[in-house]
Amino acid sequence: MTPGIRPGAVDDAAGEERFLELITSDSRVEPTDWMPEAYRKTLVRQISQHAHSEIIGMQPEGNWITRAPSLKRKAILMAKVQDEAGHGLYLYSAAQTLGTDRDTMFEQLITGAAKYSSIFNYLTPTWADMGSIGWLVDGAAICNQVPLCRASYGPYARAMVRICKEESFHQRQGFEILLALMNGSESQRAMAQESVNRWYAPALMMFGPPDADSPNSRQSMDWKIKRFSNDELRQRFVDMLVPQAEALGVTLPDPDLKWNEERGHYDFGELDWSEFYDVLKGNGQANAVRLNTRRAAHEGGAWVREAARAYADKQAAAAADLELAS
Amino acid sequence: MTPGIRPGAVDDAAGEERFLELITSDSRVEPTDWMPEAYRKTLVRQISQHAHSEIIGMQPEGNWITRAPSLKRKAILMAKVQDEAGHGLYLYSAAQTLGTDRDTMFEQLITGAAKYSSIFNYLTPTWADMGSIGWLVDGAAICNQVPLCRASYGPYARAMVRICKEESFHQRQGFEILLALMNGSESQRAMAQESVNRWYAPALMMFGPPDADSPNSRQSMDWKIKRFSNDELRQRFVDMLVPQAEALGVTLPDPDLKWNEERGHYDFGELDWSEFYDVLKGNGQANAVRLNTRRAAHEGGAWVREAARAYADKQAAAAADLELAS
Amino acid sequence: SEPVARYALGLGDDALILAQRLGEWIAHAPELEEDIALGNIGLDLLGHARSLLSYAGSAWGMAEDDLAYFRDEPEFRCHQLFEQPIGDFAQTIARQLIASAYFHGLYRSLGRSADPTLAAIAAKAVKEIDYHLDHSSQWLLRLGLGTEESARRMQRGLDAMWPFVDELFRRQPEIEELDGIAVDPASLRPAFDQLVPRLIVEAGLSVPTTGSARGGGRQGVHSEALGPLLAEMQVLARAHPGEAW
Amino acid sequence: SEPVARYALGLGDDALILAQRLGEWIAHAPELEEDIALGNIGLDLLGHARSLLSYAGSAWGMAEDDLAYFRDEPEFRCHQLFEQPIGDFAQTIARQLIASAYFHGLYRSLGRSADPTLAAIAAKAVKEIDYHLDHSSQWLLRLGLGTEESARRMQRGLDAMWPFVDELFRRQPEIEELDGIAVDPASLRPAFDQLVPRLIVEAGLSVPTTGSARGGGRQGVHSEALGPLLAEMQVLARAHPGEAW
Repeated sequence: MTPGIRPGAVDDAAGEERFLELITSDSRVEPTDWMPEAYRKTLVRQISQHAHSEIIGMQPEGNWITRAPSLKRKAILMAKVQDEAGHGLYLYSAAQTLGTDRDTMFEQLITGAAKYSSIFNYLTPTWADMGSIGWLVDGAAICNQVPLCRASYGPYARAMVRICKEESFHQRQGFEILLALMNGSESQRAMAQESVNRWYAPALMMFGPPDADSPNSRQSMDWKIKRFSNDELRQRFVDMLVPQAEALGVTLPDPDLKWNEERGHYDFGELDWSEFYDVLKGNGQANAVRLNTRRAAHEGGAWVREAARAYADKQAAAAADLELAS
Repeated sequence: MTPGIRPGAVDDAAGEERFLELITSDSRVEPTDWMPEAYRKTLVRQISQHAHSEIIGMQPEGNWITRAPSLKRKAILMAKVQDEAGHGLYLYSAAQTLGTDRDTMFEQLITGAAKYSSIFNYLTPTWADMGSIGWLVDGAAICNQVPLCRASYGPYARAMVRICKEESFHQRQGFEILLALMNGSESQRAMAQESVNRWYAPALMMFGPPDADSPNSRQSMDWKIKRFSNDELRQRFVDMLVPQAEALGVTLPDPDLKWNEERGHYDFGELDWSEFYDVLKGNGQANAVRLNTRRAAHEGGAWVREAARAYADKQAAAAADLELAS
Repeated sequence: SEPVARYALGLGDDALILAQRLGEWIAHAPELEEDIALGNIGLDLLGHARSLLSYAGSAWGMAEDDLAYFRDEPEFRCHQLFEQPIGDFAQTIARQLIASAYFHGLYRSLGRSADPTLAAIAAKAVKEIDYHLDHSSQWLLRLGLGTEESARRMQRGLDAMWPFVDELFRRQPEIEELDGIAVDPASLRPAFDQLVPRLIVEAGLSVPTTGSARGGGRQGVHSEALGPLLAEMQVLARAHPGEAW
Repeated sequence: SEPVARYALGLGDDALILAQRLGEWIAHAPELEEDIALGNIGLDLLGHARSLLSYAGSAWGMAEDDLAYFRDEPEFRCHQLFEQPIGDFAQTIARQLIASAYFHGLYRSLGRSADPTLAAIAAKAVKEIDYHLDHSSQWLLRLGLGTEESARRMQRGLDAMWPFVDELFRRQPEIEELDGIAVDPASLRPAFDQLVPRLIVEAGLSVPTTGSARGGGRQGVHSEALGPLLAEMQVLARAHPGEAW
């Protein structure tokens, strides 16, 4: 192999032409295809942020595993948090196909160099939050992610197919938690409503700032990584939520929320974006705790990973000796 | 100073004579006095075992600090457990005057080479156990320890004076815990009685095996370390308990317990010494947990102690430099 | 029948309390793969617990949650091994090794129980337990033969858990009337003794020689670790007695 | 009066929850001297908590234990700093440093309160807090200047606790009517900023530059650490409501 030339690499001009053709024809770009560096970087950033979000997202729900109020709910919650770890792993694998290894990405997470979804910097003080996270947070995630199943980068799109299937299961479980509470005692109903009040606006902000303030989105849409604008997705989410909230019997905390016959959509009130940016800057309820928790787990487990590596090395050396001897 | 001769050391014959004179005249042996090696060893063993017992004894009570049912009881319990740590330190100091340093003794504790009182291998499943430990365990300890305030070795006797004062305070607190329970609801009374049932016999065994099976006691009595035999102390303890149990309204779990007019003492039933020896051998409820807990605290805190040492060394070096420069 | 229900309750409590402990690891494991693996094992055990507690409760008109959330400490019947704190990863692996080897023998025997419900629960559990045993055996080797520190910790973990082995295999008078239905714990000891010490030695470690904790879990005598565990596990359910979730 | 009671409740909860956390160290400290020292500090704080909660309760006909054991999480008014887990010894020292410097200013000012009860409680607390501050400052130096590992851990501890500093000093609208009685938290910040960063730098460490947690403890918004703490703290009292101990 000629040094410096990766297998499958082609010269830039031909590569770019083929890349554009793949994008235009709604085909999939695969790891061995030529791609612009900016496309690669955008994808690595987006996929690893998504992976980090899954990993950090284990904590607000993990918080209730030991206290889940029924064994059935405990089992569902454990399985869900575990699924999130699994999603983190798929996504890391997808990002690795772009040439950034998992340890590097994880390091960026725990040093705070890489971002994760701000939503996980909110707290889960009540059991109802397990419902709200499923219904609202996973609900918003699905609206975001379903179009990603058609993202132009193949490994990412395929990971999203699997993840979306599980997320929609999670959303239904969240809905069921809230439904059980709304069918319960007065204090259970109050718990559910109070939780929805806290999570509604942050969930709407998960789609990112209004289109006017989101200049990078355009490029992602041209590359067919993103298929809909932030505001389009947010509208779709609100339209989906309203009938579900009615079914639950919870009130969505927005006095301006109402059906607009003309638009064929629900109108909704302004969101407080200053809060969003403040949380993003590190001043949310749990930014430090989330990172410290994962970092402590990682550092506290360093000796375990070292042992596993040392053992694997010894095994490999022994196997090589055996081969040599035979 | 002539090498090999400790300051204050005298030749063995003169030393022994003076030692015997001190013992006979009920005077105090002090650290600089000559003493037989066996006396020194007996004392180090006894004092360090007592220190270890205080230290390990922090755990069964420490178990309830976070769950104490009133703030007043929480404060009393914290203070008590803390006193025990303090007793451990006094006793280590007393033992150190005999030439064995604290780190050595502590090492013997956490490696399991040295013993501590078997009573602390019992569990404290209920809050009432905080009462029983105070009333019965500290009560037995006091019966054992009051005579030790007149032990022939000065530093030990003086440490015991201070400890006995605090122990009798602890015993009263334990009595009060049980009294509050016995004045409480039916379930509180049941909790108290159940706990007394569990602790009564083990507390009686704290005085050690019957005199007939305790051959070492004789030598300790001759040396005026011990002043009364195991059985004498046990009898004294039972005589003290019975009226207190009546005041509390608890039943002592011994059908054979009754006043013997002739002896002027209470008769009481046989104890199950096989259990005692089994716990001593390491098969109690908590032997492993107690040692592991203290060892984990010690090992987990190694970096703290190293830091303190390193800092002290640096400070000393800096002070020396300053002196040199001046 | 009452004795069968009591037997199922003990087994169910073992699985429940160990599952609760494993749940503490999730989001705190040394690597994501172990968040998943320990979570999986915990989920399997929780599944066993739910089957066993539901079956036990059916004799008393109680649901699994009545048993899990509304019994007090002395009414729990788990062995003390399962109550112990998770400790570090090595201690968790030590407990999983012991527990999995115990369950391995237990559920294999119980699969032949004359009680069809117990037999069915056990038969389903057996396959899962095979994976649990494999997981802990692999980690035993990695930690025992990995680095000096991991070997030291693994030995400490084994030493800390070993005193609770004996209780698992003690003859239980209360199940003597359940001949052909329950498994005599003592009958499981030889297989355990053949397997676990060999694995420990293969991992370059020593079979602990510690004493045996007195135990008594099946009679409601619990170690000091259970109280705080139950306080946390039951707090929400007890704040809303009688409610559905 | 009601506003004074609410003010005392917040201060009492701060002291109570921190005392509860320090209680977790006893029998688990790196050396016996620290079992004693952390226990002493915890006892002092528990004393402050009892005085403050008794005083608060007197306005509502409630005893200290009614407040400590029978309020639910959203009714607690402690700042989030005090709820955080103990972590390792360095994290505990980091919290103690921040807490002691905060209490130091607070109780000095409160000693001049027009409310004689608050003034008396504060005056008594001041001397104890001096010792607490000395204890944590000394350890900050030892750990910061001790070994490489201790410096790393001490910095981590400071970084972990720093996001909770800001909340301590935020203006509280609900105490504005208590002019001359309550202490304006914002007025305490300059002294804190003059003292603590200097100590940190003297210990060879960096003043953290982390963001600030949103907080809200005084409004009943708590971090995730408080729930399990309360579950354990309240479990026994709640199992026997209305009983005396």
